[in-house]
Amino acid sequence: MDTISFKLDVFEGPLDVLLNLITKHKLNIYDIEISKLLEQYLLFIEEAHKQDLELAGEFLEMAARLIYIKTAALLPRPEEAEQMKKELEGALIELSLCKAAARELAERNVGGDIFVRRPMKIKVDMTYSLVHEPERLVEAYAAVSNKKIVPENQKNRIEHKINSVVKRRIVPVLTKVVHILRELYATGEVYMDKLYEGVTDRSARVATFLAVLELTRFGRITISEDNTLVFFKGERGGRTKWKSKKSSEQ
Amino acid sequence: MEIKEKLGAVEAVLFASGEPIELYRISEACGVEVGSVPSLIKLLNERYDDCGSGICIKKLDSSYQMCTREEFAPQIKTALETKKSTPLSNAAMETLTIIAYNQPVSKGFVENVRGVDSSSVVNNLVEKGLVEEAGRLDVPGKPIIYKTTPVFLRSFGLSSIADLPPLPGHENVTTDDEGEQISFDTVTDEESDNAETITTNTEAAEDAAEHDISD
Amino acid sequence: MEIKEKLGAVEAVLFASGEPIELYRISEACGVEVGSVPSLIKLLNERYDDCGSGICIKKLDSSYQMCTREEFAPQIKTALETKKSTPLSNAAMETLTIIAYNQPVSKGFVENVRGVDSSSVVNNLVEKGLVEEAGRLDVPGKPIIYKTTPVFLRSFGLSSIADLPPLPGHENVTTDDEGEQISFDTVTDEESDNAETITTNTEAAEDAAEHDISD
Repeated sequence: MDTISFKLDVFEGPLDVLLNLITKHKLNIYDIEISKLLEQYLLFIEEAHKQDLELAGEFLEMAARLIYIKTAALLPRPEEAEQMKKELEGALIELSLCKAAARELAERNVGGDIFVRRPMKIKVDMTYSLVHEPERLVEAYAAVSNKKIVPENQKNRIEHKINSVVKRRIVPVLTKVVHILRELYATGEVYMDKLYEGVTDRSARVATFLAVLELTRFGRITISEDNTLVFFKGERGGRTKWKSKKSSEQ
Repeated sequence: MEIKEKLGAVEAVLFASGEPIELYRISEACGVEVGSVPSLIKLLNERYDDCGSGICIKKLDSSYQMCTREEFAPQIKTALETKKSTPLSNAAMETLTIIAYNQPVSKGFVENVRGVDSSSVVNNLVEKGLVEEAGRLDVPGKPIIYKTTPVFLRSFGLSSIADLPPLPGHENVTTDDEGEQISFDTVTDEESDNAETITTNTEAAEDAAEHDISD
Repeated sequence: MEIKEKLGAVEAVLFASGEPIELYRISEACGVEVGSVPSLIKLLNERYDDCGSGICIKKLDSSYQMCTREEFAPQIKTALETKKSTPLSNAAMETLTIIAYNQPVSKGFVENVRGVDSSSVVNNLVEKGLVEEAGRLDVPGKPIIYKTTPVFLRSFGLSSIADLPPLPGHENVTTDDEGEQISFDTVTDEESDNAETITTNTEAAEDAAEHDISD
C-alpha cells in the first residue's frame, strides 16, 4: 500500500499531511472529495500507530474534523458541512500557496554567501538623548499589563484551554471506550452524533473519536456505512444490509 | 567639499557602521544633502563594479549596508573557517514566507496558516535576526507581532518588501470571493482568539489586492 | 585567475575578516602565492589612494587589516553617535517600563512579563545608558539584576523613581504579593502555546517568590 512509503517525521502538522495526500491522490484542492481524503488520512494515522509513533493531538483533531465534515454532510442541514469543507479547502489552498512561495524565496537565499562587518569599535557616547513625557511609560506598561487585567470570560477560556491540555493526558481513551460500550449495552446501537453530544471539550472529542476507532479496530463494534451509527459487531438485527466497510474487507 | 571627498566620507561611514545605516544618518554625518546620498552611493557602486571589487553597497529599505560580493563567498569561508551555513529548514522557510508576505503578524497567525504550533520556529528566526518584534496587536492578550528585518532583505537579495516575488498563482486566491475562503480561521476551536487573525488576514487580503493594482 | 579577480578576493577577505588577518591565510584562502600578497595589497592601496577612498589596508606585523582613513574619523563618530537619538522601539519602551516599575529585576523577569526573550533589548538599554546592572539575585544561576539610571530619569523628566506616574490599578502591582502580579503571564500572546506557558509561568512564580524573599 502507498501509505507504507510515508516518512512520518517529515510532516509538519496535519495540514501538511493533507496537502501531501491531495497531491498524491490527485484530488482537486478546490473541491475536495472528503471521504477519499478521510480514508487516506486514516490510513496515515494507522501507519503512524504501526510505526509506534505518537502523533500530536492536532493530528487526531484533524481526523475528527474530517469525520465531522463527512458526517455533517449527511445531516439534514448539510450547509454546515459545506461551510467547513470550504474553510478547510481555504486553509489548504493558502498553505499550498505559502509553500510554493517559500520554495521560490528559498532559491533566492544568498544569506550564507554575503558577509558583513561588525560595527567598528570606536568609543562613542551612546547615551540616549531623547526626552519623553513620563506618561509614555504608563502607555508602554499598559501594553504589557493589559494582559494582567483579564476579563472574566477570557480567564475562563484560558483555564479551559489549560485544562484541555492537561486533560488530554489525564482522560484516557479508555474512559470513552467504557462510555461507548455502556451506551451500546443499554441500547444496542447508538448514533455517532449522540456520542459527541454535549462533548465540547476538544480532548474529550478526540478521545471519543479514538475510542470508536479502537473499538472498530478490535472488531468489537461496527460503524454503519454512512458513518452515522455504531453497533456491536454482528449483533445488529433487522437491517443487516448495512455492512460496514471494515467488515467487508475482512 | 569636493565630490571625491564626499565619496570618501560616505564610504568610510558605511565601512565603520557595519550594520545597515539609515540614509538620513549618512547625510547628517557626512554633511551632504539627503537627496544626494543615493547618487553618491551609486557612484561608489559603479566604481566597485568597474574594478571588480570584492565589496558592494546594498540598499535595504531606507538604509545602506556595505557587504561582500557573493562570488567571493568560497574564499571568505576558507579564510574565516566558517562552517557550512545550514540552509533554513522547510518549516523555517514557510514561517518566514508567511511573515514576509503578511507582516506584521503574530505567532497565532503563522500557526493558523501552517496548522501547527510555530512558536519555536518564530523564536529561531528572531535569533537568526531574520525577523523582529514590531509591537503588539491591540486585541485581548496583546500578542507580539513580527516583521522581517534588513538581514532578511539582504539574505534574499531584496532592497525592500515591495520586491518580494508575487505570490505564485495568487490571483486565483485573492479574488474577492476567495477572500471569504481564507477566513478558515473561524473553524478552529480557538474561535475566540481569531478575531485578531481574521483582522490581520483581511488586511493581508487587502494588501494583496493593492499589490495587484500596483503590479 | 586574473589579477582583477585576485584583487577582488583579497579585498573581500580583508573586509569580511574585520580583525587583522595573517598573510599566509590570505594567500591560502584566495589561492595566491604568499609572495604575491604584499604586492596585491599594494595595488589595492594605490587604487584607494587614487580615488580618495574612505578605506585603506594597514600592515600589522605579518597581518593585514582593512580600516577607515583617519581623516574621516569625525564623520564616522557623528554617524555612530546619531544612533543615540533614534527613538526607543516598542520592545525597548516596554522593557524599560517593566524594569522601571519593578526594579531591580532580572532579564528572566522581563522575559516572563513580556512573553518573549528580551535579552538583547535589555543589553540595548544598557548600551544607551538607560538601565544598569544592580548586582545579582541570590538564587541558583545568580542572574544579573537591572535598575534604571539617572539618564532614564532625565529622559522622562523625573526627579526620582518615586515620581513614576502611577499605573492604573497599580495597587496590585506594587504591593508585596508579586506572585499575584506575575500571574497575568498565563495570558501570553497566543494561548495556543499554553503548554509552554504553564511551565514558564511556574518558573515566573518561583522567581517572584525568590525575589520576594531576597527583597
